[in-house]
Amino acid sequence: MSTPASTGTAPRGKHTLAAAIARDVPDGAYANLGIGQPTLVSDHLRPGSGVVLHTENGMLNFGPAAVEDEVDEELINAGKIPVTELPGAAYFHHADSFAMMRGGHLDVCVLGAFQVSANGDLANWHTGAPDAIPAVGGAMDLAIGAEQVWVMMTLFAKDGSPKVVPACTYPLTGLACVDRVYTDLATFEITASRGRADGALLVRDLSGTTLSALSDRLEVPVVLA
Amino acid sequence: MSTPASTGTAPRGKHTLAAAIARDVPDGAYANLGIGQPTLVSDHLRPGSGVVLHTENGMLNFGPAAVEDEVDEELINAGKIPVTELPGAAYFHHADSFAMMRGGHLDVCVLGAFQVSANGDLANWHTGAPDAIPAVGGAMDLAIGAEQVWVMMTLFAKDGSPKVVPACTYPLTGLACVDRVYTDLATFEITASRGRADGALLVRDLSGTTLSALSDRLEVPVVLA
Amino acid sequence: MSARVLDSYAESVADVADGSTVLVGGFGMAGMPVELIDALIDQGAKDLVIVSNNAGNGDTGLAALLAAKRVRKVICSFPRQSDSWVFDGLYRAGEIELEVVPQGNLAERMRAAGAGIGAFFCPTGVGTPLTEGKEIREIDGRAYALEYPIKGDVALIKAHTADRMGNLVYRRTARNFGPVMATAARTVIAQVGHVVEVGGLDPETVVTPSIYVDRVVCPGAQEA
Amino acid sequence: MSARVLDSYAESVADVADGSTVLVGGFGMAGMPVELIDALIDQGAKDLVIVSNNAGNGDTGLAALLAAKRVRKVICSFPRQSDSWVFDGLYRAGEIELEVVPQGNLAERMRAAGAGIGAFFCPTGVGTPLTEGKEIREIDGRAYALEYPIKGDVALIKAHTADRMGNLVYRRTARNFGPVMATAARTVIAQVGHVVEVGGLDPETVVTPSIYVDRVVCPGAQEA
Repeated sequence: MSTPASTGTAPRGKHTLAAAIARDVPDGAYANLGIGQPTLVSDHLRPGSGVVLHTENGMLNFGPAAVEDEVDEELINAGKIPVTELPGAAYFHHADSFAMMRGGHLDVCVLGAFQVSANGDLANWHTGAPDAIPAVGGAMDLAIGAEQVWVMMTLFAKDGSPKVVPACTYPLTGLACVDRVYTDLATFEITASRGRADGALLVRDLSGTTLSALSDRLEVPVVLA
Repeated sequence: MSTPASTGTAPRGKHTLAAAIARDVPDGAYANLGIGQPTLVSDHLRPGSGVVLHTENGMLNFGPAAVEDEVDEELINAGKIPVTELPGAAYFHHADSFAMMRGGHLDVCVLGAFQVSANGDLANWHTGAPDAIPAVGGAMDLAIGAEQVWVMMTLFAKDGSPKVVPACTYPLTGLACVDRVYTDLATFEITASRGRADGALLVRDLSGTTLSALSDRLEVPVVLA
Repeated sequence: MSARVLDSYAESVADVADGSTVLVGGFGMAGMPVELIDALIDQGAKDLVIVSNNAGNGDTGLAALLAAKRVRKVICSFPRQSDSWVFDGLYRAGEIELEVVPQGNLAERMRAAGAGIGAFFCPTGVGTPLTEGKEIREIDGRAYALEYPIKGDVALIKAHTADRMGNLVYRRTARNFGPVMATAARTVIAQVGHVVEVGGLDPETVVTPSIYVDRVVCPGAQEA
Repeated sequence: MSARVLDSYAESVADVADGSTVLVGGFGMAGMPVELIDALIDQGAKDLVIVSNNAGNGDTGLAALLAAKRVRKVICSFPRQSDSWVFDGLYRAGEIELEVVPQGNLAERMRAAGAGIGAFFCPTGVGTPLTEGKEIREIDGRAYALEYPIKGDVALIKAHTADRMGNLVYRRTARNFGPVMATAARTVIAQVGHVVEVGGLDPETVVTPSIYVDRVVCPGAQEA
């Protein structure tokens, strides 16, 4: 996070964003990449980075998605996608796997989100629609477990409303748990839990926008990192 | 326990007592035999009984004490005695081992005791001497864990005082946890937890004594089983 | 008590009673005891509470059990899936109860049941709708919700290999909930692909010790 | 973060700070990290809290650490043994604190620390002097005492074999507290008899996954 706030010329696409996140994952880190877009981060990890991937259904150090005769229905990730096994892998049962998460042993976890609040509250499991069938999976466990919780999402919803908000309106996944938010337009550091009195979000990696443009569209205070 | 109360002609020595206990362990049971005299029970288990022995330091299905070149300092029981491994054994760590005990998965555990009360309270870890250094080991875990907790002891202390008492005067190991007490003079069933209103102990296997002689020396009500 | 080795799925579930809480292993198809579930459908027990990570896929397995109206309640982490139409329909019709539990709490609550823990303070879900009404306590500056054990009457699990005592090993991510559920139910029934003689598994690598397993089911294994 | 493989016991414990809580594996001599304890004595850290099943035997290992007056407090299940004269003397002289914990609670409290559990209701020791002053609650007709996690700054454990990522396997009953302590300390240091290349351990049989291990110590292993 010592890089200065830079201004890209265009919003980051999901692959560019995934690559940016991958660059920030420390070498040798143990990481969990949530279902959906966060999975893309694995494609951009530097070979030899030594990053070890965890999947909550009981495995450390899985490799790329399985293809053709590598496919084994007993070797899947949390998204139920067949994956491969890397040397140095380990299998364990579900209680041990979630103890690992809840106990704070993962260095990084990357999740998608509907909303993140200025104090790091996360909403990513339920839209709050009255007829929706609730389903949470491991989202709440991931949200509160890892040393660093990073969110990967677009900054604005399809209807134009911001997804970084003063307070989440969707049902929460976890309280004050997000450390960093990677979006198409900027990366945000949540500072509320680190003693910054005004709770402003630190912004870097502006891409296709400016700080003042962001300020206009967000209802949370932002400052350049 | 359907055998009628029988009268032996002499008090049972520790080997006779161990044999009596061994006969009561159901075939195929998972059992933990406490340190000291209860260990003798294993010598009397019927070959082919299928009884599986647990040791709290992380093993199921250990065999007899190791002799000569069988001795392996990494294969010991809870008394730190080198033992052997039987086919079908399994190793596990301490938290898993005590989860197994606390979770009620052992069928039987046999323990020594200083005192047992009429309602099944157990005192077997501390004499209460003011200068004694407290040390509990796994005694409290064993006391509350097994499906059936059996005590093996002499009925009277060296000073002649009874060890089956209305209420324990030694510091407790566990509350209302003992099901059965095997002694040199008789075997007692604790009934307090099974709805017998007067809380009398059911006596069988009188050996070298009579019910009335026992009644005279004990301060707890006893009836023939 | 020692495990029995059976070669009939039907026999292994014959005594499952109406109203039982049944723990069902598996995550996706990995570790799913499909044949045991099919046998339970044939057996006919009803008014069941099913504890499993999901609430059935397509029209087979758990979904078929639900479709047969045998299940009163599902306790799971993720009922809603692209192919969970059986559950979805019953739920929207008000014909089935649902308790959604975060996946780690589901595992830990069963672990607590198996380990004799009365309840535990867990940070997961605090401040969310899933801990509403639960006791919240701050410990060492962090908020926790009190969670209670989930105990099963029966567990249906799938393992890779058993020995004739009931020691189990699993394969890859099919391990998932199996070892936890094996500790948490009164009667544990494991379907396995292979049965070996006692002594045929390395004691260092046993994942579920025989003490937890009541019945091992493997067609063709009984007469061996 | 990935484990480092070292060939020096001294280097592995060089940064243990005064006042640390140190979890020390072993049950009897099985699994006792003797060389790490010796290195800790040489290193000189003082005012330590030691968490281990026993409180030292004879005049070596933990007993030597105690004799060197480096330990403020011992948390253990069974300090009093036939050859625990070092501890006994310090205790009777009022020169060391003692917290006696039932063996299973010792393991479960460390397991809770490693698993992010804030506290748990445990039936062990209820009604005895060892739960005096603890919160007691009746749950489902049974009484439980509230127990809190024991977290270490450092764990010193012994395993049989490590791979170069830090995955560990143990041998027989030397496994005991090692896998639990590995989850419960900020810095986990494992002395091992053998180091193999990554890929040299079967992923199905790893007992302590590499995520828990910070340093693997095996003389001669570093240069390999």
